[in-house]
Amino acid sequence: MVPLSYYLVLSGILFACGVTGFLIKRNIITIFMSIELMLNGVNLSFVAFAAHWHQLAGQVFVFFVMVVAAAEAAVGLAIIIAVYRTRETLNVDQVNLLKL
Amino acid sequence: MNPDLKLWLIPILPLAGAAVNGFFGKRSSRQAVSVVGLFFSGAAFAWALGVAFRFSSLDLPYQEYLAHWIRSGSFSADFAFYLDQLSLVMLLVVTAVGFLIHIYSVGYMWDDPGYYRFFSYLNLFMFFMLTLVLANNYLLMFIGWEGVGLASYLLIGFWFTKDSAASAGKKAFIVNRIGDFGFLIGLFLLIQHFGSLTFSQVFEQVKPMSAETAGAGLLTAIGILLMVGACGKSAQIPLYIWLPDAMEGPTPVSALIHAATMVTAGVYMVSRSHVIFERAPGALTVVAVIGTLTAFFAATIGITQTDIKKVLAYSTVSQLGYMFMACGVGAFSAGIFHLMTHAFFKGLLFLAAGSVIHAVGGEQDMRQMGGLRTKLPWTFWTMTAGTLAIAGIPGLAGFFSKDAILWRAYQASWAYWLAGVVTAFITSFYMFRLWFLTFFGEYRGAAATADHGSHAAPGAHGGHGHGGIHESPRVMVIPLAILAILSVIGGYVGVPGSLGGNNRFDHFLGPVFRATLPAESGQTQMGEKGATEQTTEGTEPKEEASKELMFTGISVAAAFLGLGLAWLLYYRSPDLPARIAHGIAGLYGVVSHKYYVDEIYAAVVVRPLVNGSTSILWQGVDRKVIDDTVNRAADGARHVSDEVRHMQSGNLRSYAGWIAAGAAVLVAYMVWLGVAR
Amino acid sequence: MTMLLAQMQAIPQSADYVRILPELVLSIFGILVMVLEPLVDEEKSQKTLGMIAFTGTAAALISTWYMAQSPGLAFSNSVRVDSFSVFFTFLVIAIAAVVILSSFEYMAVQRIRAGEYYALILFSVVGMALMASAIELVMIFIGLEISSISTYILAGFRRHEAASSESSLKYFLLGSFATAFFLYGVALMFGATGSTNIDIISQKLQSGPAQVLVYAAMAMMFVGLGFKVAIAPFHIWTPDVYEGAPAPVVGFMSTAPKAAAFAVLLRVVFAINAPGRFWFLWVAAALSMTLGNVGALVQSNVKRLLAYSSIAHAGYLLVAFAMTTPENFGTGISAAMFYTAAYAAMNVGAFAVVSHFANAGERYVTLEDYEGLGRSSPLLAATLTIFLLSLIGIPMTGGFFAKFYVFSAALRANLVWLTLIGVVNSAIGAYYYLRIIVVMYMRESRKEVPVSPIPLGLALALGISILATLYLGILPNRVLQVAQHSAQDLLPDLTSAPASTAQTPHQQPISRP
Amino acid sequence: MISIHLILFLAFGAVAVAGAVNLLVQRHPINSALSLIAVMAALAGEYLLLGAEFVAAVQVIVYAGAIMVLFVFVIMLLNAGVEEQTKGSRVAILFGVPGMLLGSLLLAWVVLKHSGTGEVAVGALPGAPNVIGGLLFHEFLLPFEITSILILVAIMGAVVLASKPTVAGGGPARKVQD
Amino acid sequence: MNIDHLSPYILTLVTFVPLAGALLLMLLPRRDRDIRIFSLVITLLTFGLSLHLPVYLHRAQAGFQFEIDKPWISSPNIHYHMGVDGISLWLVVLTTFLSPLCVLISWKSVHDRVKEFFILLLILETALIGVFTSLDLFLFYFFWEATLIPMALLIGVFGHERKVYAAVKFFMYTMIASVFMLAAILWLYARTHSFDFVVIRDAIAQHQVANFPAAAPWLFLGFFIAFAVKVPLFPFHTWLPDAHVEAPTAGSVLLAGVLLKMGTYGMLRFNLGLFPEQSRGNAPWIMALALVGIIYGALVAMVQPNMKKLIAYSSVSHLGFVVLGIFSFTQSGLNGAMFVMLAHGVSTGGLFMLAGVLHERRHTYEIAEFGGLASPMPVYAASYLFIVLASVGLPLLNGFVGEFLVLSGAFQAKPIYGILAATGVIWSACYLLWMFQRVFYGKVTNPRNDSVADLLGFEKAAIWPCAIAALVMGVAPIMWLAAIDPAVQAALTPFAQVLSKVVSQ
Repeated sequence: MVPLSYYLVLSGILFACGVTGFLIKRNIITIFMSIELMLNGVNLSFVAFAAHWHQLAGQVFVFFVMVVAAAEAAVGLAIIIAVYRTRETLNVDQVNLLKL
Repeated sequence: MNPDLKLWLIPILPLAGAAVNGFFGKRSSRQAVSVVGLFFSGAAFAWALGVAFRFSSLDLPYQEYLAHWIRSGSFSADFAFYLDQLSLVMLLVVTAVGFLIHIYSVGYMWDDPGYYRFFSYLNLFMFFMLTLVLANNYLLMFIGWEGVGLASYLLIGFWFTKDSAASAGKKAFIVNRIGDFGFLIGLFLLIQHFGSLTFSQVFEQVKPMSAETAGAGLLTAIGILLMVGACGKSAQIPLYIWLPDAMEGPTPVSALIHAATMVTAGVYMVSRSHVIFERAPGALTVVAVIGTLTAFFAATIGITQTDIKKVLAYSTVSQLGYMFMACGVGAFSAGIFHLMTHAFFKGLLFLAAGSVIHAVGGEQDMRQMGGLRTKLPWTFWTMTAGTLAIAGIPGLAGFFSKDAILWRAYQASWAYWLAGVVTAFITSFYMFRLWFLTFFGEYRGAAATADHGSHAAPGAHGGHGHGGIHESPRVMVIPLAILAILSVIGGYVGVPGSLGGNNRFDHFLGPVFRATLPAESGQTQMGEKGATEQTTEGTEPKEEASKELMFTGISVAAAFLGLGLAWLLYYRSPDLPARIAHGIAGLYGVVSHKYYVDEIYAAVVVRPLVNGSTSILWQGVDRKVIDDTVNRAADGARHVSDEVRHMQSGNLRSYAGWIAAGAAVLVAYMVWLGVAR
Repeated sequence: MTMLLAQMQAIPQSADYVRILPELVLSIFGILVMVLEPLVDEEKSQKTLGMIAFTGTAAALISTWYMAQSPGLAFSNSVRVDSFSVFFTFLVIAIAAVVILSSFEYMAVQRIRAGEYYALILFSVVGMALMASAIELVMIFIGLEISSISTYILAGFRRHEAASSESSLKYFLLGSFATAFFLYGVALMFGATGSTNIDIISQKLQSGPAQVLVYAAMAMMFVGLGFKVAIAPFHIWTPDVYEGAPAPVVGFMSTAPKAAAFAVLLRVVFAINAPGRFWFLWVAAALSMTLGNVGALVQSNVKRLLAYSSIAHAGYLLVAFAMTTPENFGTGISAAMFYTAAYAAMNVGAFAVVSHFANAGERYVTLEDYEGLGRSSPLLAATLTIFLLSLIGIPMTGGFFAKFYVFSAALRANLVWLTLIGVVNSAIGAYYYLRIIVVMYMRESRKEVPVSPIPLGLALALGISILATLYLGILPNRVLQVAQHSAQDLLPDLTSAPASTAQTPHQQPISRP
Repeated sequence: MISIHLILFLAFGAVAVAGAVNLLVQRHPINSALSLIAVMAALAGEYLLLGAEFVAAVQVIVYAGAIMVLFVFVIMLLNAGVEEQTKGSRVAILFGVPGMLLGSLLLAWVVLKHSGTGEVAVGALPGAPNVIGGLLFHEFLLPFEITSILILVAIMGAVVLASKPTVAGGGPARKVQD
Repeated sequence: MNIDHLSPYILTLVTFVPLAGALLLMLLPRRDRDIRIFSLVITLLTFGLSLHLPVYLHRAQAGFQFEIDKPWISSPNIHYHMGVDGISLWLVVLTTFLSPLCVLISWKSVHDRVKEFFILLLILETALIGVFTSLDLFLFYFFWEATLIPMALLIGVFGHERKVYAAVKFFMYTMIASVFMLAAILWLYARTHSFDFVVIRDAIAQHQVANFPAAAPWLFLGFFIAFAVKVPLFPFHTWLPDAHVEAPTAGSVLLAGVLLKMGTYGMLRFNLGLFPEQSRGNAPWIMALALVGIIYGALVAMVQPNMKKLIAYSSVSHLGFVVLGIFSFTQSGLNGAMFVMLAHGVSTGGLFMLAGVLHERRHTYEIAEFGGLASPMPVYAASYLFIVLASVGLPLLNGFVGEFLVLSGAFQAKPIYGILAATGVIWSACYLLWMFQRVFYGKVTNPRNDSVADLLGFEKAAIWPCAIAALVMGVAPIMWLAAIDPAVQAALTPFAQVLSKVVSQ
């Protein structure tokens, strides 16, 4: 038997790692990966809570999240490609035409 | 029941004349203009005479209501007229002298391009002056009061291309405004305490009041404030400064407005308000002192002036001082008497001076004149009459009126009397000085032909080209003659008892002034005692009469002394004055610069005001303080905005940082809430 | 056994389909556009496809009316049709219609392939419509994602423009970032209540004192939603994204997704009656108003300026959320709904003008370019002036009543200070809107700026927006009554949540077989 | 006493966290991607522990499979090199990271304290595919159908954004706008 | 036509005829001459209609007349409620009287974008009239704001060198200030659920407004600031000179003639009407400000090198009289204040037109540029002098009556205020006559002034009505006062009660 809170903490750690990645990574693709990491964290807590409430809705939710993640991945990578086409860089610090 | 006199016609007629000339004069011929101008002023005079004839049949005071003017709550002021002996006298003087001067002007101004303008202004003046005289409430009087100020503004600045003239007009108006300011405050006090400005209503409420202890109290305040107004209008210290400058105007204007009529409005107003003054000894004292001082100082200045009109101007100021002295000692009838005679002889003097100036081609400096006796016989003789009259040579108008004042002044306080006598001496001195300088000796001016038409009065007669100095046309001479006669015989309506007359003028005005004495005006009111005595001529004790005679003698002596001195200095040894002036250069300088009063005013009032407003208020407060504050606020906003913009560094991770931070704060706050609950 | 029964009941009937009719219509037309796109040739494609898309929105509007006739729950409680959802569905579809109209000629000028563009707009509207009517967090999430993803794409539609793709990227990354937060919030909420259905959640929350988990969940959800409606401190992305995105798209995404997101926020705040929200909303409102207005003061790029102004308006709108006592909820909700409508009307119009004036490659978007517009194209200038006046909040325009309702609601709730802040802000805001008017009318143009004549589609769009703006400004009654009615529909959830579940017996927790 | 269940949980958890951290520290995106795959695999394990078989499967197939492959593919396509440590944003470090730490600590505290003391057994809630499928086609029918729209949008977006300039392709490409 | 039948709608007509004209004007082709004539006709028509009011006003009875009250928006509860009493009536007539003159004076001076100009002018007229006729706070606020835009555009589009700065300054000052009024109005609405002036007033009077006493001071300030900036009262006046100098002639005329009166009217109607106690409480410092305004404005006017600025500052001074009169709470004070408003509208309007005429000829307002103009243009000089005298406050001209009443009112309220204010009589003479001398007297020094044309026909047609009005108002003020007096009496009734309360405490 493992306490529910363990799962939640684990998911929290993953989520936090994702946020950190978003904040500190320079490569756009990596940043995007960190987002995926955050989503994974969320998924874990969904599943955990589902187990806690005996509610399959949670697992279904995870399913949907994955679908969305896939969609986002498709679009997001397309966008990244577009950006790369116009800017020849993947360094987010150099993508700052629009400011002030 | 009173007949309907249609008093309102008297002011309205000149107004009509002014309107006609003002609108159509430009396109119509000089003849037409003169006809219009003369007709309407003459008609006013005629109507006034008519009123005078029916006067005895009226029960006085006669009031006439024309229309509402202002109604506000309980307060109201109407177009309504008021006629009693006082206003009748003023009415006759104004219309008569006014009419004469109209006639004179036809000749004097004939060649002036602004001819029609002049007559329209002159008529306008008549309108306002008559309104002032006939008003039955202070506010209507104030209309006339300001109106005559306007007329004089226009007429002084008649030759507006001359900067000095324009400035003089403006100065006159503004100084008058300062006086009117006091007048207004007085009116407010009246409204506040009596709820009305109508003479009858105000005086009805005042009569029961007893004389205030000198110095304090409502009536005193009102009286002093009214006096401030009078000072402005009648050129008394400290507001006399505008009158000398006013001589920039054409001479007829000086005669009519700045000698005969307008400047006396103050005297009229004070005597009209005598009910108030009689109960305010403090105010009376102020009036008397101001009058005396003005009389003396103006006279002294008169000595040193070389401009013929300036001399007359200062003498006017000084004579007005006499009138106020009279009012100040409660001798209102004497004041009015002198007002009348002064209107005659001073008007005469100005017109004569005008005629002289006219003759010598606009020259006004007496040092450039002389020996005109033979060249201008009419002018010479009429002017002589005027001079004698003002100097107080026995038998002429000025003698009686001045004498009456001096006597009553003595009864009030010997100081007034002394000042009066000295002034009388100075007066006769500078008048004869003028007389000698102008008409005796030999002509000192350049050939008069030289500056024909070039002088200020644009071509007073530049039209008919002929050389030499010549007598004025008949249209100018006739008024001179009439006025000369008046100033000779004008005095006989008021021969005092001491000289075996019975002061008819005083009796005539009696009902106005004497009916209203305060309850116990015993010893506080020296002057009034005198007045009561005068009414009972016969019973007057002999020593009083002899004393009065003695004083008369003294003043006569003073007059002749002045004559003698003038003869000595300006006829027998004309080089003496220069040496004397050199001897007392300092004093002479001060006096001849009119005690530097104008300069002092300029330094103390005008310049600080202008500079202060410019540098402190406008540039300082407006620009620096208010505007800059606003602008700085705007700039501040812009700065903040710039800061806000820099949150938008354009860097994705920074944005994420903001969001994360915000989220952290939010989470922290919410969790804290959740725990705290 | 019970489960089978439940499944039997869960099979949708026709009524269910009626209740998502607009969404269906829109999807069909979207697909239609996609299918037809290769068939029509490039030149005419813009017009034809645009017309189809417009017809789609029109049809959707009609079907919305149908939908409105049969209120109730559908698809096993994932959506509810009530006047609240109808209001927002109608709103977003209308916005889409106007934007489509105004895009015809823009597409042609920018030489952008129109097919996907229109299809994306239609699809995103589907998502928004679902957000408006969904009461199931899953549904909301999906709708949110549909609308967001399609807006990400639209933002990057001028993909050969560095700016456009950058704005798309920023929007996308930050958007997903925020979505993750929202999702985490949902997860926590699910963990706290064991359900993802708003009705049940609110019911649960009313029943007992909310536990800390709920607060945390609320915080996370606020982060996500706050990002979507761009309120401080989550507004940070707005200026960049709006500046880079194509003008008509900005007009679209500054109104429609916001409206939908506000609908969700309204549900979350009022239907769930989120605990402990007051000060967050208060501060966020004040902050957004101030930052937005102050930030706009010195902007020289019109799109960016309007972006800041949209932040400010989100702030005004948020004032209506800061209601504390239930009797004030009604006024707050209706005020907020009215505001969304009014803001949509004027902002879409303003951006329509901007997009027309921007010209090929969006060359003319700075204030200097607008100099002398009053002379070169008085009609365009006058139109823009009307919208700007409405944004300022001059009476007789929708903008005024929008602010008016919000502030009077706030005053009724005794939020005097918040009102003062808002009122002063609206005065400051007047300045930068005025700047545009000033340069249009009072400055002479220094450089040659071509102004093409106004095409029919744009004219129609502008006409609609002006009419809407003025209508809301002169006769706001109808709309407000609708809003109030919807508010009443939204609110009873606080009390009659049991009833709403009673009519859906199969929504019991599924037990292990 | 330490149950096998807990050991497994800790093992998977350790792998996941390690992967996550590795994702952060790795400079080359490809490594990050691989470590992310590791995380996902580990999570799939956790799902299995919780009994969510279907989810675990999908996690491996869709996530670790499809999506991550896509990532790797793009990385290859753009042959993204080692990321250079540019000084882009002080805010992210000054506010972001501390904020993140604060927030996550709070959340951890919250879940530890207030998430109820429930313990979950192995396979607590079996999510067999058929059950999930049943749910998807009944309670969650609408979301399920709508996701198709979502996918459609995504495809379209990918097409629009990533495709090479077509004939109609945009106006003058301006890399940098003023 | 049956007049009584017309009465309920006359206000609507008067208010919206110009607007209708503006709309028609938009459709008219750009033939400048037709446009001018058309707008002249419209404004004259409006003037004619507005004359209906004084003719059929029941002078004796106080309270609002020609009322029309129709529900317009149910929530918020906004009514289309219009009506005038002896106070607002004359301001309406003043507006309609000045508008045709504005059209005339702009006949030649505006040659660019003529159509827009007259459209804006007509819209502005509607807004101005609306401010005075509306009795519903919302309606009032609407018209109040509505005056801003056309005015700002008139200044900013048709103005002179620094027009934009002036326009923005004008707009922002008034906008920011009026926002506080809006807040106050909203508060009142939130408590009373009504915008109707009468309803709110009575509710306040009967103490039916929840926690009103606490809020009253702020509400009072909210209204007061908006009005004070408009007037403009002393510290808020700096926008006025700029606005005037840059504005086109017609703009200045309406700005000085009517727009400023909105502020004083607002104080009279709303501050006094709704918050009698607060008004009395704040009267001292307000009167002090007014006093400062009178003297300060005059002094600054005296040293202005620019004719229009001079007139602008003189307006500050004159409006100071109005405020002083209003807050003296005396019958004559308020009567006077009203009368000064009207008089100032006429004479200052005239002055601005005259200044505009000069600007037409010489394209400058710098006084130093002129001198000796009386010789080349006598008629102009005469007209100018006449108007100057009117605003100097010469008896028998309109300026005097108002100032006299105000001063006596102020004197009754607080003698020292009356006395200090009375010095204004001197100042006005100083700056106006000095300016007149510098412009018209002396010899023509600047050769460019030798050949300036005298007044043209349409200019006479624009300016002489002002002169005539000035004369009539001065000679027969009773015609105006008869209507004003009862209205003012009604406005003052609450103060009697307040006073009694103060006494009783």
